[in-house]
Amino acid sequence: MSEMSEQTTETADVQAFRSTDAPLTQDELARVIADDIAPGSFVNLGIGQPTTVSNYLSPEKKVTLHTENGMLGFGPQATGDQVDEDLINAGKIPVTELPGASYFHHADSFAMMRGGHLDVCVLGAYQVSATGDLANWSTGKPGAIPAVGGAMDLAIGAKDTYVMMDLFTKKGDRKLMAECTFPLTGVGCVSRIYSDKAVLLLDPSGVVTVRELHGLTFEELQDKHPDVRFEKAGA
Amino acid sequence: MSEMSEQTTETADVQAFRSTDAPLTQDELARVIADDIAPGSFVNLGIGQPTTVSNYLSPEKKVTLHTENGMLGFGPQATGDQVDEDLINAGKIPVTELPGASYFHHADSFAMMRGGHLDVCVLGAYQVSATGDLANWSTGKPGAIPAVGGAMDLAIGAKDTYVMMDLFTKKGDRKLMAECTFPLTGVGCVSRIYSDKAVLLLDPSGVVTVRELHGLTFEELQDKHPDVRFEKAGA
Amino acid sequence: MLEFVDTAAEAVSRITDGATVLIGGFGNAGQPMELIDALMDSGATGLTVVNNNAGQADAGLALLIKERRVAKIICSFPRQSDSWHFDEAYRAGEIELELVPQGNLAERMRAAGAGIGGFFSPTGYGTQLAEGKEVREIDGKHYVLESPIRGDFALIKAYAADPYGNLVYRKTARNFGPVMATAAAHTIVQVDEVLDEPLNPEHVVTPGIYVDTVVGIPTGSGVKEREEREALAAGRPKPCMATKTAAELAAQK
Amino acid sequence: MLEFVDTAAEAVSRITDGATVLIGGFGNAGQPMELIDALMDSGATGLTVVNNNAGQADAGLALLIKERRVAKIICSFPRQSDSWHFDEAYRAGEIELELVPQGNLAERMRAAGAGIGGFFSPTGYGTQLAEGKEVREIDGKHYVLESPIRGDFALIKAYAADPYGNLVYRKTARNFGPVMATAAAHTIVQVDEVLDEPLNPEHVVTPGIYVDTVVGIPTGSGVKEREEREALAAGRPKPCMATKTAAELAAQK
Repeated sequence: MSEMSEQTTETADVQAFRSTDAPLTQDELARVIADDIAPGSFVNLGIGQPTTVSNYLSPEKKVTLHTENGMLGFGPQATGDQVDEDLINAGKIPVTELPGASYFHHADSFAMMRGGHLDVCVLGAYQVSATGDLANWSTGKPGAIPAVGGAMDLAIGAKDTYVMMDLFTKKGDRKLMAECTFPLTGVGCVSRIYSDKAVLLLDPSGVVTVRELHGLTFEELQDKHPDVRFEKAGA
Repeated sequence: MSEMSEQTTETADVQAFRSTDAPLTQDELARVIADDIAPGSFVNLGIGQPTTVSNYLSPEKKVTLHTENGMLGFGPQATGDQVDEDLINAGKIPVTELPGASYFHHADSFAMMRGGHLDVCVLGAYQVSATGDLANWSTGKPGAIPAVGGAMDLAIGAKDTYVMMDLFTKKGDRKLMAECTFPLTGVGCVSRIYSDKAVLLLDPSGVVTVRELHGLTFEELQDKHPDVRFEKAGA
Repeated sequence: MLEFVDTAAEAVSRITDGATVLIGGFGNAGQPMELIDALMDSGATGLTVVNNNAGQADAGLALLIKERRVAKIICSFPRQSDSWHFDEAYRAGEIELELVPQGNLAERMRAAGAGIGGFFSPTGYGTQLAEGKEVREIDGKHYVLESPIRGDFALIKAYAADPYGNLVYRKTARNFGPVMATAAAHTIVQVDEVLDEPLNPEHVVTPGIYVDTVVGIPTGSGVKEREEREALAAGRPKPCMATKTAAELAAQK
Repeated sequence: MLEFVDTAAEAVSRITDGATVLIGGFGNAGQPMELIDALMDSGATGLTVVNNNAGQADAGLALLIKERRVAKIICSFPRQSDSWHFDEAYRAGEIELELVPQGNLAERMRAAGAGIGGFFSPTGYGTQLAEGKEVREIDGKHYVLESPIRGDFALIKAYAADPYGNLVYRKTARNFGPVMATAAAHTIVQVDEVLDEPLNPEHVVTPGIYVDTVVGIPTGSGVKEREEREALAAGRPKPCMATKTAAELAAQK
């Protein structure tokens, strides 16, 4: 398997700024993330939209998927006869087992996460700050029943935590913040935002590197986020 | 296996004081300890003299032996064809595997100890204090190379830590102290001393309950340990 | 002391009012549903329950909560689309909630089982869930001090137990079981299979030292594998690779 | 990134001067002797080594110490009847020793692998080995704060690796291997068998995520089991119970 290292794709960090006229569809966005995941990586995909990234991870890439409930190497959703109530993912969806899989208990599974052994974790978000703070577990509404699950563990566990989200809410509110107003999930943990309108590289300095813009100009991005400093990648 | 609870022998704590004229032999002492171990117990026997206790644990008693290097349920020393270099005990002696055995890694093995899951641990000692402090890893000689192994973990891990030793050194020095002069292995961890001349129950109060005396009178015991307060069991 | 009992009712009979009970399972996988039902029937109340969730629909843990038998729940994800009994009890102020990130929940029980007095976890640092807790910077990273969670009892589901109480689990139904077994003073296990022979010592996941009460309750877990094994024993198709041991794989080379 | 290499020399070739190397084994069981020999041949020096012992007789780790290639050793039991090379280096002040109780040694590496910043251990409280360390009373019991031990590399021995880097061990040769694999930035494993097929996912002890470099070096471990398997495959006597899986035991009922 040593030849794998030669297959490593160009990493996103060295890509120069590029832009297109239309926002990415959810499928296009999933493909962009999948393309950025290096062959042989161990990856955790959050519940919901991040799960769709798996559709674009080709078998040749040998990416191994982790699920917090104690498994490495699960495959596509189970159907028909394949359904086994003892074999589910973090979203409690029946899945399948791929060759090379392994099972372990919950403490071992979260040790694997917390210990930084996963290469990439892709999560959804309510808000992300320019320095990488993540808010994705609570909108802080009074009276709401709080529930966190594995979100806080996932946020700080992987070598790289990517957020997959729309850049703005349906109401048009921004989700990239100078500082999150929703309760935090983790501090300084997000390294990249993959959104319909922009691919952004975050840094503890708070300077946001803009790698891609889709249906949005650099000036429009800056106008919408006056309290965030942006720089074009490769500039 | 629920019938086992009926087989539980009378515990030592309720035994009244008794004495004999001659010190116990090492084999007799091993038998006394074995008799005090309840059926179904999980037990760790330290290297050296404590190992001999296993000679008196009958199979019907269903005592399971733990070894720190990652195994429950080992059997007698391996001989001839049985020898397997991958199957050794803490003393690095080849042993055998009994039905019901299990293997686990070092962190799990010491978690089992430290978490208080072993019923009894039997250790040797240089000195024991009246309040149960144990000194068995170093004589504190200047220039000696220190080595501790699993001694400190074992000392504090089991529900009950028993010490098996001679009551006096070959030179006649006492080993039961008001306070240990040798470097400590653990604080307040020993609950009983099984020795050739006395079986003693220790307590954080420092009052030592004398359950058995062999070849030593109560007055002689007190004379040799003027700074320790003794009481006869059941008195 | 290990015991094998015949009914779930007998298995949970020692659980008294006010006990802290660790309950395994993630979703339905590994959830000891029959033991929970028996706990419901037992009448024990004022319980503190530790589980990943707070009950779903009208079954198991949700019913215990509906009947106000749970005074406090320690969990990571109480809010689900069908957690209406918890929701109601919580809004009425009739159940105490300690919300714990899932990994801290598992690690805090692991700490209890391993005799660790507390540990510094990076999870939750800087969030509401760390408020009031000791924090510390170690080698440039921030951590929160977390304490052990011990149970008086654990109720878990495994796939099979051997006569020595050694357990194996099936697939992702393993989840919290092995950790909870170490963290409780008395561990009660329901298994699909009570075996007559010892498990392979290399394959044991939970050694019998952590197991106190076993009850065999066939629930259908592993039926497919069992059919495959029976077919094999009857001389039909060769076993799938996944059931071979390392020694068998090595021998066929 | 997982790689399979052909020689022990290749396996250890990344280890540079000054590296911290975790070395598995307890006694001879699980000791990666061929990897240690290769490390000796590689010339790497100024090493920090973590091992339960400090080398025995005139082989492996003892030779590394004899040649003064080990600047510091972290271990629980350096003094043995045949640890003369360590004894000499230590008395000459030419090797630094950090003596750690065996369970703390294992748990400190476990903490490193699990992302724990520190933990309160009861082991060693009130002894010389806790001097200078933070102590704390928690629920009436005394604990010592212990820190993680990380390795740049781990050298371990397992019984078999599958094509995905998943590992199984043999009997008490498991010892420190699984913990060290989690605690090192790069884990190098020597195995007796490199398998062509995946291991049973239920039996994997070290998942491939923790494994970076694998080299197959038959050392004779497990020969007996292999012979038994081959006899079985040839239609000879029935397998001993210990090699059956839970599913097989269930199926024969």
